[in-house]
Amino acid sequence: MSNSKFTRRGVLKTGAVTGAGLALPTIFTASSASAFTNEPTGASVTLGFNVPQTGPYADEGADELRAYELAVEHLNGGGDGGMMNTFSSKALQGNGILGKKVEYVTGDTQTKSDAARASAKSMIEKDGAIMITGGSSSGVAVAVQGLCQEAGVIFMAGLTHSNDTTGKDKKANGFRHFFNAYMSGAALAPVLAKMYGNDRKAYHLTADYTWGWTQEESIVAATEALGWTTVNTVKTPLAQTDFSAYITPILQTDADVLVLNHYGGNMVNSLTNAVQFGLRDRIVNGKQFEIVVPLYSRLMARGAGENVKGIFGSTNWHWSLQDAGSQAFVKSFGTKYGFPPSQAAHTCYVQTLLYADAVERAGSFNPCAVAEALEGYDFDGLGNGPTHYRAADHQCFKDVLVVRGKENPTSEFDLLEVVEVTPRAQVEYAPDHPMFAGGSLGTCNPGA
Amino acid sequence: MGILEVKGVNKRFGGLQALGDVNLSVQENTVHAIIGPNGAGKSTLLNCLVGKLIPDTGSVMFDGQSVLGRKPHEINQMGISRVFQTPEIFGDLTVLENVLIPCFARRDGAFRMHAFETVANEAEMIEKAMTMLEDVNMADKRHMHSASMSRGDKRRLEMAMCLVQEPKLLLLDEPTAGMARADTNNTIDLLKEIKAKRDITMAIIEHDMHVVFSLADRITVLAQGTPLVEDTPENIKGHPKVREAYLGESA
Amino acid sequence: MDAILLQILNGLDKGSAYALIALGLTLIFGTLGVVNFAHGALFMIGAFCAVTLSKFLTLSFETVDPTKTDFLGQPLKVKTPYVEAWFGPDFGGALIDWAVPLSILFAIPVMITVGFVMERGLIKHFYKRPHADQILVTFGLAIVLQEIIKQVYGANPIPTPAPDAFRGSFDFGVLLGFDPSVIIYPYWRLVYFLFAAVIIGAVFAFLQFTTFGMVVRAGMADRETVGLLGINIDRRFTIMFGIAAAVAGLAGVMYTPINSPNYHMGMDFLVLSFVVVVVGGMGSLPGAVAAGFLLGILESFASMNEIKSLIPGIDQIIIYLVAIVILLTRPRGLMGRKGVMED
Amino acid sequence: MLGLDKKDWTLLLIVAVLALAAPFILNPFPAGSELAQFNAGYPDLMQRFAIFGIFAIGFNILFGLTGYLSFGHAAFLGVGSYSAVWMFKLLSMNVVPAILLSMVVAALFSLLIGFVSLRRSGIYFSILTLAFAQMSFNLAYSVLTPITNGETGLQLTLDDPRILGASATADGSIPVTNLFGLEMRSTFELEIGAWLFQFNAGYYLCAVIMLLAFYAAMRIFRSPFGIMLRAVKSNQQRMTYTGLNPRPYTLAAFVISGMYAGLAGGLMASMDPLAGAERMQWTASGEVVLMTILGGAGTLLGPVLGAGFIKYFENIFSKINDNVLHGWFSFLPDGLEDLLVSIVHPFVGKGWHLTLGILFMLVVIFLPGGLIEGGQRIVRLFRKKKAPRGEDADHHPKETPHVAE
Repeated sequence: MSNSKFTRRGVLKTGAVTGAGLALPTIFTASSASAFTNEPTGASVTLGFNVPQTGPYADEGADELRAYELAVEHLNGGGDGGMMNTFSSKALQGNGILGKKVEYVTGDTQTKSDAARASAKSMIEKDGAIMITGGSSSGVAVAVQGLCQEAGVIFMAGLTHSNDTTGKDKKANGFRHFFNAYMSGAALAPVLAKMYGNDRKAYHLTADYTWGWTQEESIVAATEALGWTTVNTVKTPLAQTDFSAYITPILQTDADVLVLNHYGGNMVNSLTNAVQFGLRDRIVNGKQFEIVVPLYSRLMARGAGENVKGIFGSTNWHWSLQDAGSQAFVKSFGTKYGFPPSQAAHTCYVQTLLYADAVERAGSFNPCAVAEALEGYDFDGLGNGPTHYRAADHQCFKDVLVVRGKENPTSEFDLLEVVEVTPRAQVEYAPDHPMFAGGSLGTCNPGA
Repeated sequence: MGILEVKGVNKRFGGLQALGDVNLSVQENTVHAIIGPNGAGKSTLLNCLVGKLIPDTGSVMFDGQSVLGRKPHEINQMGISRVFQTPEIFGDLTVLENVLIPCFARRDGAFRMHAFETVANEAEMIEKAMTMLEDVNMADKRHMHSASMSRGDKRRLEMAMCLVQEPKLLLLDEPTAGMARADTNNTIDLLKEIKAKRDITMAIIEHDMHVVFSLADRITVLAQGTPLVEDTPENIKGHPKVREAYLGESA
Repeated sequence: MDAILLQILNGLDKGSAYALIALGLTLIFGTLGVVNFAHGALFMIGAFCAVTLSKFLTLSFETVDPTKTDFLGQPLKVKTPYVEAWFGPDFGGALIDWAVPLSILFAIPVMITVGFVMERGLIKHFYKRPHADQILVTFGLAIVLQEIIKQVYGANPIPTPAPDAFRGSFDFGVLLGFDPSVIIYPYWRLVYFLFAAVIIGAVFAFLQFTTFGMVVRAGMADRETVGLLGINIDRRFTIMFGIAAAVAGLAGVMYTPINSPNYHMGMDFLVLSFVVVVVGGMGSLPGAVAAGFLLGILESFASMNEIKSLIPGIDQIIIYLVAIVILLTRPRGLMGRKGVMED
Repeated sequence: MLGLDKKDWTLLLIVAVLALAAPFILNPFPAGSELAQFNAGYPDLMQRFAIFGIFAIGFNILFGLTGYLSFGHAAFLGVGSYSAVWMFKLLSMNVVPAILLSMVVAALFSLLIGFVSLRRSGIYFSILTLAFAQMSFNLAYSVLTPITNGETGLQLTLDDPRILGASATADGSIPVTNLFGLEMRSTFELEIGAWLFQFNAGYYLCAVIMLLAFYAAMRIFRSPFGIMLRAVKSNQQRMTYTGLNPRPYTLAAFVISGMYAGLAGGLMASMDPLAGAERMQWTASGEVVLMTILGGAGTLLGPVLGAGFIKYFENIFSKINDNVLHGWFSFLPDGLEDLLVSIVHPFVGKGWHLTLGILFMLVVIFLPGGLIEGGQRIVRLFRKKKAPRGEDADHHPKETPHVAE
């Protein structure tokens, strides 16, 4: 591999005449001539991939980065083109974006909102990134989204599941392809009712921070609407590693379903502990005790080993989907890296293509033009069936997968099986739904 | 009326009577030695004087005021300075800084936020400290790191730090403990020198008879927590009770 | 009542891990006078000994199964572990199943070696250095160790289950006259507690009843004097470091079935174990063990809904709160000696 | 003049020149060159250098002078940030009241924590401060979410009830932080040939405040108060028997360093109006300890160097990915290129923690006095070369190094 790296600025400045030119005070670093932040003027355009590279989500971040690299390769006409071939829009030519070669810079969010903002800022200020994308938690997504709004660049969220990202913290410059906690609840509840009946008593363990709360709220609302009762909802500290003290009290209740509103390491540990304590062997009220993990991450589920078997949850996407888009993506990702992509990789890849496509359709990198092109956009062929980017809150609406831990996996990647593809109509909600109320998009900010 | 009046002080540690009805009077401008065998209660008595221990009963009056219940730094501010068995100095600081600290302590009291004054501008304090250092022949070592000095120099420095406070009473806690004969003699010379140059009241707690008889004006002999006798060195030397209780047959 | 009983068990279990790590920390601090921020990393390395052994036992060869397909639609390569092929599926399978207990045999020499290398190669040069330097260098070492593990094994947790025989739960309640399945406790957690008790007992017995232990204890009390007696205390201290590393490592090995190990588990435990050591009193072995169990049990109680509803968020802060209260009422922790690490 | 001697003036002047010329100094490589990756002269990182410099200078007043090792100073930075953001939300987007409030709140908070924690010394003190800070972090992350906005961090919204100033600008965005109208994010760009230099208003505010903070620290170091603090570290027993009460001195130092932390927190929020709970975590407290020791505890310049060192690694090394590596080594034959990339790969990008860990160890092992000692050794090496066999400091009795060195 021998590609040299030229930043936008590099191309611009190496050609610049020696001498001093003083620019006007501007917001962030746009040159005086440009209409918006980091307007690409050379032969290339720089995207900023901001993913967790250290900390507990580093593997998920690494998978996101692989997807981004693949997307860049495809955008620049390399590889087999992946989902560009199945994408309903044909604006992308494989010649970069608007004819400019796609370059990228990477940063480490450390899964901390402070560090994530610092690294996003550095990509905008130093490397001239025109768009920031990535992340593996909602706190980071909301923080970086806010930054991009102020800086005047587009933010294409990575993995973020909290209702707030496109709810009370939504921003005009930010877009989310990933599904959210409300959708998880809306998709999961009917399946749960079908499998476990309408007369169930649920006990929630919830990670004690905003994402956990929104998920708990969503699942409680969705299951109660179908006749379930909620016995108790207990918050667990984020730093908790041993959940035994939170699980034993369940034995004293008549709850017959345990809902784990945990993600990542928390989920692995709480699920492992719950199974250890024999919860799944319990019979309560004459019913088999069940455990539910509303948001599944295949990467993390591996850490829980056999304990995931038979456990229901929801996911944004899974590699076993048989539609043409998913197959094309799995094929190019799998061929390049040797294993199937995660849902985080999928959403990041799709977000990159969607951004590039919007730029092509808008004919401009101007964030406001891009935002306009994305708003209300209907597309298909990116793995989730017909999808709609809602203008009112910049949330994608698409089918949601209900999955179950597979009983007889054939390989280390084959952990989940898709039980049901919940149609989009069932997970839609009004933009002013109470769980999403409180914020406003504001207006698009081009920076300059 | 002495400058230090100890009356009826008792101190028990559990079942042990460390001090039993101690009476002591230190007169101004004298050197008063408190001697006694190990375990006689010398250190306990000293600790009661400086505020580290509080007697169970009795009174300790210094310069007309009670020291009981006061913290060590308050007692120092009343005018009692203390020299330790092993020299206690500020090892990380230079010799001059070591002497400046007690100067500031006298001028500014136990605490003052003099964060925006500059040491270099404190001409008066520096002069006072330098005079003191010259007095103990350490002026040329003023910039030395005090931890790296010899033990004799540390002792000298500690004396200087105490003397620069112009204490009304200087307490010396076995200043020659563990020293070789030559060092002991040097210390005696130093103390004599100090005594010759100024009016000073000293109370010395000491084990070594040689030191005591070279310096003291009056001696109190302590045995098993109780004062046996108080007298001049000449009289103490020949006192049969003292010979019996303290000096034993070796004397 | 039954709820409280269960929380006591939870607390003892959590306390076992705290106590084992704190015990090693205190051994190192007490004997060598070194504040070892890399001790959590030793716990983590122990856990990854178990991961390594189970990876080793499941080393596999691939055979193609044409009836199934993999994610790219090609014929599936089925993996069969060598041990199963060599020793037959029964014995081979059992070996794999018992990977975690077997790891103890593997971890002891590994951890002692790691301990020796650490002490001889790095720590011994820091005996005379300030505690701040010791903290910095061992913290740097902890980062390096955990980053190496991360680069080899990735950041995600790796499941290392207990043997099948220990996977169920033990129904205590029936013995005590409760209804069935009200007071149940997982076998492996009971094993962990017993294991911790045995290790703690062994360390104390070793220090109490062997000449070696006596010398070490004397050295903890007064290093210089023991050195003056012509005893080669340095070599004994190296061995103690090895033992402390082994204790931390074994605590890590046995912990793996309770929670899947990941590269940052050492750091997760580090701060808590320091709190435990200090609450116990710097340099006191019984203090470290007592504080470990005490904080474990209090943490479990604080997690109960009844208590959380009284004081919201109490489970988030209980350990620190207890540490503050104990340190303010007992200046040197539960059993600390005067003058240790006070300046 | 201003209470400094000539040597201190020189030092202050050097720091001032370095700080004000940072946009030039930190951008030594032409934009677009392969080495531009190592340029640190962009506003965000320069701000961070200055802000963490302030934080470390303050921490050093406590740790370097009194020897009390606090493991909870990040909590003061955190409350400083929260108070500043609340000020932006409720009062005005001007940074002055925000910074003032953050210092006041941090002072009160540190007074409280310091009063309790300073009842113990040594490691018991360290654990008490750690406990307070971890409690603050855990609560800020969870139950205090109404005040702190938990996981996401406290940020500005379009409907903040700002008393002085509008909730939103005319074009519907959130107003930006400013100093009497000068927007903190406004940047002048200067192109000279292939180089691009950025002069950011926020950075210059940070730099000026850092210089003031540095000057204040210098005054404290040189004051009788500073000597008292060093006396606390050296011998508390002697101090009490010299008539001094160490407790108020240490508490004052604790509160001063807490205010420095609050100032840093307030500045951080002024540059980027978001306050994340992670700022209060023990790792953040540990970071400032590392900065101070790495640079050289007890020295004036050391903590600033240490802060720069760590922030540089965090922000520059973490961004070097394989793509960049291939760019660097692209002049080599493919096989060699791949080999070199695979050798360097573990130490950069996601491996930056590893590099940092190794560097910590190297510095502590070989430079016990921190980076400052490294600098002194180099200077000594040159001096020796210049004056062989000449009068050398080593022949004199050992003198205490001047604290400024």
